[in-house]
Amino acid sequence: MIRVQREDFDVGAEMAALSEGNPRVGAVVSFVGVVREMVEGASGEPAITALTLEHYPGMTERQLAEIEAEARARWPLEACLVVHRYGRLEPGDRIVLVVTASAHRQAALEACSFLIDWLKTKAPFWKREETAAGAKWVAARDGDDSAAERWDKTDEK
Amino acid sequence: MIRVQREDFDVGAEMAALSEGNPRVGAVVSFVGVVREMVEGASGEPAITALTLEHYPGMTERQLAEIEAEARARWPLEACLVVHRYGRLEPGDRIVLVVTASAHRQAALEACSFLIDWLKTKAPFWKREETAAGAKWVAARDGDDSAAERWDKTDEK
Amino acid sequence: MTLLYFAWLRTRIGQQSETVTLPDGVTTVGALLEWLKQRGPGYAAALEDLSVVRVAVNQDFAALDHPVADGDEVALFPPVTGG
Amino acid sequence: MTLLYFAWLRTRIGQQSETVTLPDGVTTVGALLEWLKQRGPGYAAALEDLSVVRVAVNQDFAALDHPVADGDEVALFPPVTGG
Repeated sequence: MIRVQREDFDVGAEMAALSEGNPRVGAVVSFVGVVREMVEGASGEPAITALTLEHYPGMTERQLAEIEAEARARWPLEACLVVHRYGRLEPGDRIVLVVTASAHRQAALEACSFLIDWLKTKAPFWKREETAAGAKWVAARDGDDSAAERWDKTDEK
Repeated sequence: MIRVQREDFDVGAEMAALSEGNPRVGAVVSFVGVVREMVEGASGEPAITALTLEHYPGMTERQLAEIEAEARARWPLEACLVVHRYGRLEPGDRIVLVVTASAHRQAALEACSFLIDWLKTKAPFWKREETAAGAKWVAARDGDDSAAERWDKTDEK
Repeated sequence: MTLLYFAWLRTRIGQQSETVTLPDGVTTVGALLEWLKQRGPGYAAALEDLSVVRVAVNQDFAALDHPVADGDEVALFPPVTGG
Repeated sequence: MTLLYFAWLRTRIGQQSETVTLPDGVTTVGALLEWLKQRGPGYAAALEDLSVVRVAVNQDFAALDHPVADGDEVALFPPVTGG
């Protein structure tokens, strides 16, 4: 299940909903991305005062659905949820939620890790950071590509 | 932070508490273990009606604290929580919660995975399953040992 | 063809979307980008370094040799930074 | 010495804890287990297969050659199955 929305989400409620009534679920894993106040690895730079997430309505939902289908094909998941916010967010705000539920912990953990890695390189979202010094578009990180690439190895799972 | 308790826990509240007021947190990962109705890989066996978790008061807290310290030594965590329940639980009930918070998703994801793997082989808890056919102590799984051993490799992270 | 621009490509080109009719000979993503570059200084600035430009044709990522035709929805944007 | 038993070791031995005075010569975990086996059929049954018995001395996991002394808290239990 995927959702792209402006509103915040309730992590505990979403996790409970994914396992409720399914006697096969033994492990539920969640990842929550949060807006940090600090610029990536730059101690001298000004603090982030806000973040605006732009997305490509239509393609975003489509790409997230494909990423979810890929995770379900690779791991025996009982349930799977990706919620990604757009619009203006402030430090401390939640940006993204990934939840995976499986009979076994390894499947839930690996699938959650896979989903957030793939989402970071394939889902059309763009961050614009505001600081006291002005606003700028966030540049993509090489680390995100390599994190996603490790799932390309056919023997990964 | 570690807690051993009879009561249930509120996943969303625990996760929020770990990142609240800390501007460095960019990723919060949680693992929730849930009582399954089915016996491990045995489709013909009777469903589990209840589970009783026995523990070793004193040593349990001590081992969990050591496991947490090890995770904090290996990954740059901003916060870390392990809550493990004991007593009688029913299918669908939550057993264990692991939450990790870090500036970076990889650290939070890996540390969460490490904590649940180590906890499964080092924390003194024992499960007794009740089914319509009677009660029996759950045998340890070889898979748990090998899952924990992959973190022994000194080059792991 | 519908063209969509996102993030700094949108601000440099100065609009969010436009509808164009492809000239003869523009049948691939690569040819489309070369043609767009000629349309004005905003386009030229936005498309100066193609290593930081991603293209989607009908909402799927597409390489430079991917075919394009009138009726397609083509989007140009920088590498994604969600999550 | 305080001895603690957990899970099926507790039910086979028939008690949760006991206080014993070590005889001379019992100075390691291994010697302690051999001595306990002689204390009755419940102990012998519980300690028949040591590959499924784990030992903690003063709340830390201990191997067979680990020293033991009066005053220690020694716990016997099966491989753990929490999480």
